[in-house]
Amino acid sequence: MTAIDLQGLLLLFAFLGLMLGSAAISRRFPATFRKIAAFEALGKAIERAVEAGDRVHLSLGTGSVIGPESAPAFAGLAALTRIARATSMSDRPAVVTAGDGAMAILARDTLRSSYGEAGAADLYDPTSGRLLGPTPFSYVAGLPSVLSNENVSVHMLSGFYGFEAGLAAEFGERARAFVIGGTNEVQSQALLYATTQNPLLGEEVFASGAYLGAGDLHKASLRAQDVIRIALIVLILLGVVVATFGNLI
Amino acid sequence: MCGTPNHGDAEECTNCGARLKPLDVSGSSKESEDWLDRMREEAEESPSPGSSGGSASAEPDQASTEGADDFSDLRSAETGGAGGSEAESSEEEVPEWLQRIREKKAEEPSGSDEPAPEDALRAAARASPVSEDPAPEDALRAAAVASLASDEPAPEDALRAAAAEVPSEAEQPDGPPEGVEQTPEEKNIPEQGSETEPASEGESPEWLEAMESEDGASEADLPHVPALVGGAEEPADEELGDLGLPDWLGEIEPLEDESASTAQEGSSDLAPATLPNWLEAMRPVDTFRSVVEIEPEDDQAVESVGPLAGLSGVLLAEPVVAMPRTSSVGSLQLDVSERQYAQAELLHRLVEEEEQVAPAIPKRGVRLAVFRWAIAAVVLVAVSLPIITGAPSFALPSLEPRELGALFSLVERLPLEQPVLVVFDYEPGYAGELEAVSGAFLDQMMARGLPLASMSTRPTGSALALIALAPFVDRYGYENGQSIVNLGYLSGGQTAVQLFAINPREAILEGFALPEQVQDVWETPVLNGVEVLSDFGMVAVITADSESARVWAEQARPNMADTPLVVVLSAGAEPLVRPYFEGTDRTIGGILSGLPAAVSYELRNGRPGLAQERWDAFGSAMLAAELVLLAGVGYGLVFWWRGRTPA
Amino acid sequence: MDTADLIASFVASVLTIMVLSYLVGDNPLFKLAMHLLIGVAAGYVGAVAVHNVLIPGLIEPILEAGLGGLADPQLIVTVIVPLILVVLLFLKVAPSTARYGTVSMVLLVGVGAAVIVGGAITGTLIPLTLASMDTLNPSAVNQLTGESGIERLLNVIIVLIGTLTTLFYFRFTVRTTDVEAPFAIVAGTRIPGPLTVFKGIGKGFIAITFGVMYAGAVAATLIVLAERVQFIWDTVTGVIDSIG
Amino acid sequence: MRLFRTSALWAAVAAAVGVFVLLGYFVDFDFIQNIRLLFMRWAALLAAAALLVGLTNLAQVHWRKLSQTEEGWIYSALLILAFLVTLVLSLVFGPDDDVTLFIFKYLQFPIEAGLMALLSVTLLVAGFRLVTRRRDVFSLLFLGTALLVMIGTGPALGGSEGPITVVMRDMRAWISQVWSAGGARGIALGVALGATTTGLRVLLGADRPYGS
Repeated sequence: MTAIDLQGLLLLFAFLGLMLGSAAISRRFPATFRKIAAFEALGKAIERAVEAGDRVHLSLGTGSVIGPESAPAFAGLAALTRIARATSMSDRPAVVTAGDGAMAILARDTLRSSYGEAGAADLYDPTSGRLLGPTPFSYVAGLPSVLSNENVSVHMLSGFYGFEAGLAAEFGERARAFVIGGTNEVQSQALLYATTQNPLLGEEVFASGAYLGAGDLHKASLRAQDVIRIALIVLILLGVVVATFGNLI
Repeated sequence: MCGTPNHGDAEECTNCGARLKPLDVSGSSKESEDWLDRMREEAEESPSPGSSGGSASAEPDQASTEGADDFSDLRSAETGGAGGSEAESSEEEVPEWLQRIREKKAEEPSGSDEPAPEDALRAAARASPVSEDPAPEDALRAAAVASLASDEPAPEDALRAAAAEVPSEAEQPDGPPEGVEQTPEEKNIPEQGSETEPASEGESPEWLEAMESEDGASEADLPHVPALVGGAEEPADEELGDLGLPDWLGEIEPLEDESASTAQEGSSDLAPATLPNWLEAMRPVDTFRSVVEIEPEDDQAVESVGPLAGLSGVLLAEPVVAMPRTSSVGSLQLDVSERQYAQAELLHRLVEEEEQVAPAIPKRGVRLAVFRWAIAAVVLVAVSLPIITGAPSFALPSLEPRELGALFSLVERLPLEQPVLVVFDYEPGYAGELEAVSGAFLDQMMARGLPLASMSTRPTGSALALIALAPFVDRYGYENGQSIVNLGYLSGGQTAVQLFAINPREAILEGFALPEQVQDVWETPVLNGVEVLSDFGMVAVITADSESARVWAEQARPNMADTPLVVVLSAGAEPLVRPYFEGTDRTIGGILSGLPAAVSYELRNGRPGLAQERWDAFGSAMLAAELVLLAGVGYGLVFWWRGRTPA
Repeated sequence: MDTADLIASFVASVLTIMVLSYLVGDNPLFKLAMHLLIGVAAGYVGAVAVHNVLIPGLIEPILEAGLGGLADPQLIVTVIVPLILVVLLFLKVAPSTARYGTVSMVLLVGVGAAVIVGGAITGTLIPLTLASMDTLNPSAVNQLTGESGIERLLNVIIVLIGTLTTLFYFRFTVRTTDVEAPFAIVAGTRIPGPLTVFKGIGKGFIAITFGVMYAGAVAATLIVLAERVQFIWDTVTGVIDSIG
Repeated sequence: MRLFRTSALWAAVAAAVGVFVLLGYFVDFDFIQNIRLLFMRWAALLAAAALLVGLTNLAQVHWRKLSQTEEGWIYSALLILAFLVTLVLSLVFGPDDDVTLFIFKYLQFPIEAGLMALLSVTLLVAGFRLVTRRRDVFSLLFLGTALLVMIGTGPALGGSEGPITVVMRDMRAWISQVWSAGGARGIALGVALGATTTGLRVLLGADRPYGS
């Protein structure tokens, strides 16, 4: 590595600037986001769950908090703040499970503070954020009992999964829950695409916060992503031109 | 409901007694808790106050009317503003009002959902030339309120009624409740911001100012289900305030808002359709533009000559009235406001979706179970036959994948004095595949007598390494602690890979399953020459997920100098790792993936292994799988074409 | 296979069959196997964490340093501080004391978030962007595969289009007058705009990519199934031989 | 108000830690690198400790089921028994002792492998139902690709390697190394975009998974 990786720093600051910038102007120049059917269905499913007194289950996957794979779980926790707020109407709190000890602790902390902010601190139950199993397969092994014993009707997967994603979704489908799932591992996305009714493709899993209304910076993030997305597309095209004519000359 | 203007702090309309303020005129979290508790109580008392779009208007429940009232108005208020832009906000609110209508429709046998809202749009536009898009929304609010106050009116009647009244003073009392219910997010509705700027300058009814002070009140109302998707920005406010953005950015926010605040405050309390039309007509063009990012074609919506110069949307009525009844194509050419347009659009989408999604939700039943059993039986039989009877048998692949030759010669060239590090980065579940795929690779290395060190970033990986290496250790007489060592578990997952890459000796402290006499794994003959990662002759990562391959390629590669990095992958992950293999800098020096490649590898080694052992069972299983998928496609297509819903 | 192994293999086979019994439907045997797995995995992994991480990382250094060495700043930074953080983290066990452990979680989250950002930028965004900038020069040769001429050019173009359209497909923000918005809704007649087509191609590439990975996953799991069946069959024959 | 101040403090600490670790990716100065490595070591230790906390929580949950004889308490009993036995044996003899490895090899391994085998059927059932569940051209494209790749991966039909097999193998290689490589890159880039903003939101203190 060179002393300073300028490309990287540049990209980092571009992200920061765009996110904060869009957040700052979001009130005056609100953005419109494309419709993602899965999220709309999720909203309705959560309404139904709250009406029916069923539980919403959020699965944070099997990734470790300190690894790069924890990103979708962080996105899931951000969405949880909003889901908890929504389910604070219900008499049954959301249940959150993880395959990593630290992630399970974060789930509890998020539940506690979210219910607190929603004025439903009494709904917080320390066991509603839990570690199901410390390895990927022992984690999914714990899902069926959670889904069936705690009459879960919304099963949201937002975390890192390997092949176990397929099982995690299947258990939800068998429990006749509304299943929505997304992850950062592309092959697992393919499994979710096949096994769930409402797959979240690619980076959509990171947009849950914005689509569930978890905050301005979430919407700003999507705008920033789009700007950089277009920038990357242009860069790649330019790069191709340069590479092509660089060779030719 | 009556239209009598009321004093700002009046609790009820002096004339008709309609409540002008919600029960929760508070912004403090304490009171918000009260509010929530009350909501919860109501939610328990009545089956579903307002939680389904229809309940507010379609089934007025006296026990929960209050809650439903708050809910329904709140919903429209929230969703109206939530989106933060016309299309989004309408995408938000339309489902709600459409749902109400649909549910009401469901009660009345005749009529489809579609016409009603369109009528509403048209009626609204016809009735109030200057009042823009919000009309239908207000019509619906009016409908909701009306049907709550008295059970009888069908929403769509209420719609038309309310919509027709828009320009008159008659519905003004609808304003106050709505004004009160407005969320701060309602500020985001640009037309309102623009509409009401004159209102705040000019003679806006007193109750408006009164309501302004109560903006905060509605914050407490936000934690509320229906607004979930794309929903209430209220958490956002929290973020920008005490919970969200870094404080210094939080400070920026108010500045940003101040410029528009005058207009927005007004707007936040004033429901668009409740504006008297003379006030509507006063809206100057530039304000409209400054607040909303409108598309160029909207400029046509602004009258440029004649007495109405500068008024936006003035000419809307005519084209809208002329709009063909059944097709919304017309609306493309016509200058219908974006919100009307988006509502019509969403209506279409929803109707289309209804046709698609509803059947798409599978009815789980006996038939599905039968399919499951049948497929399971087919696959199990297909796998078992070759194992039990030895037939069918399949020819071994004669073609080698392009990259196999490179990998083979890479291993052949490795210096015997440098140890090879093999990382077993997979869970026990994958062992069945990865042991078969990596077998030939390990075989080649150990047949050459290369000193071997194994490790894993997963707690169970070290045990798996023992299992995977055992046959070759016996076959080639490797001695634990002398020619092969197990470094054990590298804690910290993929983050620790960096630690290991930078300083292996500090990152891993304990060996795994070492003989008694070995005190320090790093002092064994295998590793005593290894100080940094580049001292290894090669690093091979056996993994099932591309993420861990990627991490090794990214985090460890920079510390590996010329030491090649080889990845043995589970089938399917290959496309994700290939860019690192094919890229100009070739961070990955070799790839081995899939059973056919492994069989070819064994053929090159000239020693049959697990891959060939599994080949026949794998072959017949794959055939069965292909048949199952083909059958599925055929089955699906048949029902698809016949337009029927399969179980 | 000696008797002990045979018995163990028999137990293992039975456990595998208990898991596969889920194919018939959820049943007590399956539940039993699942809970057994969780218990065993939890016990094993817990022990690994203590043996391979906490003891060598926190306890042994202190024992080696002895009381005198506790003042050593190096030891304080590398062992004492993390030890305190670990102790605080254990307070998370009880809800009443949970809040005191937050500082440890904050540290974990800070590191995690930074690793996410750093990894994504240096590991994916930059390398993959650079990797996509391939030359369209027809005379160029792929050193790896030896492809050249039209074959290579075609492949490069396919990969390029796939990358760009897929990346574009995920665009979130839309203008309400996007070509894709209005035309998509006109009942019956769909007149896709350029963006719609671009996104359509992107989604096509996504479907193809997922198809490939799904096929890979099916292949992988079928190999595991074959291995299990083989294992069970070997056990059965082993048992029969030992009896007979 | 006090709540807010505490949570702002946590956000600041997370940001401070994050900045050093993050800068370490881009700036190769010893000072930053050392602090970064230190934080990462702490994190590795804390992660292991957090696992133990999680396991305690796991045991609590099942102990409650057992003590209150809730539905399925018998399973919880088995879980706790297996947990304690394995834990004690592994702690006493060590995770690399024959006894522990025996448990791993003959209890944990077969169940996990069984789950993986179970997944094969699950995936096929899902594939079978896909077209009936999601009626669009993309599910057809998905399954069509999958079929081509599987035919190209599996052994030759009819037992011998004919020209068709060769074509299918090439087809498989072409699809998975060219067509899907393009899509995979696009998806991976997109995921990286999303992951970056997610991480930055946490570092900026907008998302606070550690609560307040």
